[in-house]
Amino acid sequence: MAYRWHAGYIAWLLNRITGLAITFYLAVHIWVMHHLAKGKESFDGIMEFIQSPVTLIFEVLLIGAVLYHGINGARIMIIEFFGGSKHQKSLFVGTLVVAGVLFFWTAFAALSHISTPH
Amino acid sequence: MKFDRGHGSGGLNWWLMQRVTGILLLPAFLAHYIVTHIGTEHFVTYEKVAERVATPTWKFVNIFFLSLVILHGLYGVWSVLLDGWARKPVLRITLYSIVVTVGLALFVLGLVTILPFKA
Amino acid sequence: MEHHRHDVVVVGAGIAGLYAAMKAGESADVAVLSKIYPTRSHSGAAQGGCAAALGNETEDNWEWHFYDTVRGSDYLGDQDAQELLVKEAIPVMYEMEHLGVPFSRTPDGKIAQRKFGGHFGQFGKAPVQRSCYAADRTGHAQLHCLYEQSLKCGVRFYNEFLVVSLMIEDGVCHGVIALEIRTGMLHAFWARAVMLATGGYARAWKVTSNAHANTGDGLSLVLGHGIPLEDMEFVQFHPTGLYPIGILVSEAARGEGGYIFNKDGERFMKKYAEAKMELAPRDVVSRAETTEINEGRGIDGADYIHLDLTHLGADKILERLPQVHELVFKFAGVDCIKEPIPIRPTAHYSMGGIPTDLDTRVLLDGRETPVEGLYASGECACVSNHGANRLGTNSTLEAAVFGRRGGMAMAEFVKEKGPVVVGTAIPTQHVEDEVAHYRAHEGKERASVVRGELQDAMQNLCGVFRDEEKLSKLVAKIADLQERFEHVGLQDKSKVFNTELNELVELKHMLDFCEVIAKSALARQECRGAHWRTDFSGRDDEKWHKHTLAFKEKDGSLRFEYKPVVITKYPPEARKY
Amino acid sequence: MERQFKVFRYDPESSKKPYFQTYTVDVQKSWTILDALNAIKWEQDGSLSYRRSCRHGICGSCAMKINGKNELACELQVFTLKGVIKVEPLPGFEVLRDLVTDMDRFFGHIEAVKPWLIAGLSPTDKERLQSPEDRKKLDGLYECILCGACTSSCPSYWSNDDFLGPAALLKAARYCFDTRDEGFHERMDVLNSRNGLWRCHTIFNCVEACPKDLNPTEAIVRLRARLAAEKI
Ligand SMILES: Cc1cc2nc3c(=O)[nH]c(=O)nc-3n(C[C@H](O)[C@H](O)[C@H](O)COP(=O)(O)OP(=O)(O)OC[C@H]3O[C@@H](n4cnc5c(N)ncnc54)[C@H](O)[C@@H]3O)c2cc1C
Ligand code: HEM
Ligand code: SF4
Ligand code: F3S
Ligand code: FES
Repeated sequence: MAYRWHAGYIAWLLNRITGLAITFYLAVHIWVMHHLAKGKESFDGIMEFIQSPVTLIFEVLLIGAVLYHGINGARIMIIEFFGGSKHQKSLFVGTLVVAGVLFFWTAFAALSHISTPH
Repeated sequence: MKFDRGHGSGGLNWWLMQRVTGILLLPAFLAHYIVTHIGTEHFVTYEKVAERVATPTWKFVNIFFLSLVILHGLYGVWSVLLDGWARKPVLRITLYSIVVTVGLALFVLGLVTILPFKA
Repeated sequence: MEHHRHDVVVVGAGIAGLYAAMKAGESADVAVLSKIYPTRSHSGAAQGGCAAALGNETEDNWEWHFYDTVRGSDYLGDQDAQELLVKEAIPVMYEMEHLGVPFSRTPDGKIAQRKFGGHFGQFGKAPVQRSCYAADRTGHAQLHCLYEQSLKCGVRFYNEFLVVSLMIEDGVCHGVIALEIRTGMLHAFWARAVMLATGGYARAWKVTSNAHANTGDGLSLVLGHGIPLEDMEFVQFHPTGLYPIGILVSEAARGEGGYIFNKDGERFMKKYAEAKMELAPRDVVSRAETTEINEGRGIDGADYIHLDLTHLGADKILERLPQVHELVFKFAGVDCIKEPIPIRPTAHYSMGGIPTDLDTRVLLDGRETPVEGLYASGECACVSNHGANRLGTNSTLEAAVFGRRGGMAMAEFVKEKGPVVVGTAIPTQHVEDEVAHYRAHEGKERASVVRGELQDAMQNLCGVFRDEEKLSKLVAKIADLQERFEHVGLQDKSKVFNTELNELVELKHMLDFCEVIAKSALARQECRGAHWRTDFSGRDDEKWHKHTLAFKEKDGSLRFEYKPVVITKYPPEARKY
Repeated sequence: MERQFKVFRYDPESSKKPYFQTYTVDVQKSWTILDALNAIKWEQDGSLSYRRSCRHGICGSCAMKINGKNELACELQVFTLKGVIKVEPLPGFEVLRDLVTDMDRFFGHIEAVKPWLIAGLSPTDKERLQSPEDRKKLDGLYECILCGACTSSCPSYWSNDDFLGPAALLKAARYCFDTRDEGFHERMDVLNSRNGLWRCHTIFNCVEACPKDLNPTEAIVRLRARLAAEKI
């Protein structure tokens, strides 16, 4: 079932998708980090795989997701605690702008490393 | 048709928890990202991580962060389930058990990574 | 047929029905049957307010309110009922506040009150602020509050049940039979006391302020049981119906100071009611407007005139008349802060109805013998509070005051009589047959066409001005339509939510009571209140200071009787505003 | 002018699955969607079922989904829409017939929030006093016509129709924020239940949908804040 697209609805859909995605990532991340306990070889081995350019792009998207989810979380709290419901649309635009700027900044920083030799 | 208030009561505390952990996660994530990726060489290696993780302060911070994110993330998943799927008692209890188990497992996995760690 | 048993069954969930249900529900087991969800009832459309001489804004007392009501009714109201109405108005209004109605407030926190047409202080002198209001959503606020209070009292609601028959035998009412719209099933409701609160019937006109549901079902339901209808010729035309469809622009618009202009920009009310101008009673203003329009002074020569609020200013309009502003904008594209509103008279309110006594008991002979266990209140009843013309804000008041009285009377009656036993003695088969017959209706005629012609005929032949020629034509037309009704076919054969069937049943009711209206109007040879015969000049107290009672005979013909008006204090006088 | 209406049809009594039927109607200038539906019912197809009564946006009968948005059919002017106009029953509610949905659950939820003034009787035999400022707190809350457009548009309600929904919560707010009311604690059990306040995720579909321009979301977040303040 769908309803006409508008700010609040899109904001929520994105929040839910990103929230679930990050949670999934979190599970994977904890499992990955668990290799730290197994020693250097194991960890660097898996890091080798993870930090390939392809997974890096994936990780950048994840940063985007966290940024959106986190900043939208702030938007939700402004609505809930600071009477923001009358301005929810402009708040959503604000969320996109802030998340977008931060995203491009971090994405640029991260991707520029792909070309840097190591 | 009579309103079905649903199983159990409350929701207030969990709802608040979701906001509080959310607020805390915001700077925590920023810090985490800056520490691991910015200002140092971007590429993550064993040495880099190990050296930091071994200090007691970082151990504490990491465990705190770990609890927040598991609480927030898994309660998030549970609230999605509550919205539609976890309505019939049997299904609800099953799903709830799964979410809690996954949460605990992740927490333990995190703990065994962080606690015994020596550089 | 499924059978149910309750102490009290209320038919209709407007202000009248719900007040009764709530009051009776304090001690008895009460069910409310309504063909639409309770909060959809047309009481919710009442905007302007509800009269009570609280004196919160300007000095006031019930005796002035009494005098205004008597005079407004053109001396055809029963003064014992009218006195009760205005006296009980005061405690009832406080009770509604206690129940939670969100009235607007005066600066010192009391219920706010505004002016309304026909309400004056000092026995007819200066306009008085008597109408208690919640912005211009008064009826909405009252209706919802009473619905919610009824829920609180544990009243059982049967929503979307269309009552199709009364179970009356030997002068005793045992309950009602209703069609569950959702399933098409018939249900019998057995009760010690039944109250009819089915509201008004101005849907029979083409231009009307009334909802689609206002088809006067209760009236023709009783007619078939030999119970008469009283004063049916008195139908109020409200002067400010939005052009062209007749949606109501609340009288509050004039109460707050709106002016009416013709095409020459003339505030023409000065010719018709020099002293009271726009605040004269509705019958007077409607006639003035119709005269202006008929004499070619409608705006641009068309059949409407202007209601102007622009001088009130945006603040006052938005605070006191927000709904008027919204409605006019949505339905006529007019911003009443800046432009005048196109209006014309619209069929609005039925003064007549089912004759009852002061405890709302329905009178079998229209005079004093009650039908045991049958009550009526609200717009479908005639106690008679409004006589030949109702004052604005007196009708939600009547619904509240008499609904309440009825509720208490029924509770008392139930206590006396004990619980009802489900009887089988009363045949219900004929109702099943009748509904089956409706369902099987075959024929080339369309109900909508018959209804459309009826509404046109009522509009053109039984409007603000009437005469013998028009009314005789109308009588003939209705007879013709009744005949054609028999050939109306149903396209919808489903049992589930068959609204075509509902409309057919409602059309039958409309044809029944319209016949009564037309013949009552033809018989009354005078001008009184809302009944204006151009072929007779003025009020004729000698011959016509009496109530009409129309009985339906076994052979289907109508018989008229007349009964005297109850005068306790004010003998008829000339009525001038 | 001729316009086409693509109308949702369903009759549980026939073996047919729900389908759309297209009608061509000669509409007049100021017609609303309800006028067009009436024209269809009265002139073309008597078997079309829908609810209506007041025909000026006050009774709440005629809420339905028109071109993808919940609207009051009697308030929406035909000329404001372009192309073929699609008319469907309210989403999220069970369809009984054509454009008619089951509203019993909706009204049951309204009843659940104890929508009546909970207060000791006024000490005087006159009205309780309430300042105009306090009365103003009810503006935006008491005007609801219970049309269901909001609850029907709420994604949280779609996935869980035991959720109280925006209309019931707005109704709760109408009483909880009435300065004459003392019943907040009595309503807390329902508001704070699994299917109460917490199922709202501030999606704002309800605000988008409300034909009376009310803001159920604001009512909900204020109730939550009040609840949090009471409990902590
Ligand atoms: C637009 C408008 C504005 C008004 N403004 C004012 C005002 O400002 N002040 C004022 O005092 N008065 C006003 N009035 C008049 C006043 O609103 C009505 O007279 C009054 O509300 C009637 O109340 P009621 O309870 O008798 O009937 P209604 O509210 O009309 O209720 C009738 C009930 O009967 C039910 N019903 C009918 N037939 C059947 C059946 N066969 N089976 C089952 N149920 C049935 C309906 O479902 C409904 O619930 C206004 C009227 C209109 C039309
Ligand atoms: C960065 C700071 C974060 C903030 C401010 C934040 C804030 C929020 C808030 C307020 C909600 C509730 C939304 C609602 O009830 O509608 C929420 C939901 C959720 N969050 Fe976060 N969050 C953050 C980070 C995270 C992280 C890191 C994860 C993953 C582990 C996560 C996973 C989720 C999930 C799965 C939901 C449920 C989604 C839903 O109900 O639609 N969040 N978040
Ligand atoms: S809040 Fe608006 S949409 Fe919801 S029921 Fe009330 S009037 Fe309808
Ligand atoms: S759409 Fe639903 S989720 Fe909340 S904001 Fe409105 S109730
Ligand atoms: S018919 Fe009453 S709201 Fe549309």
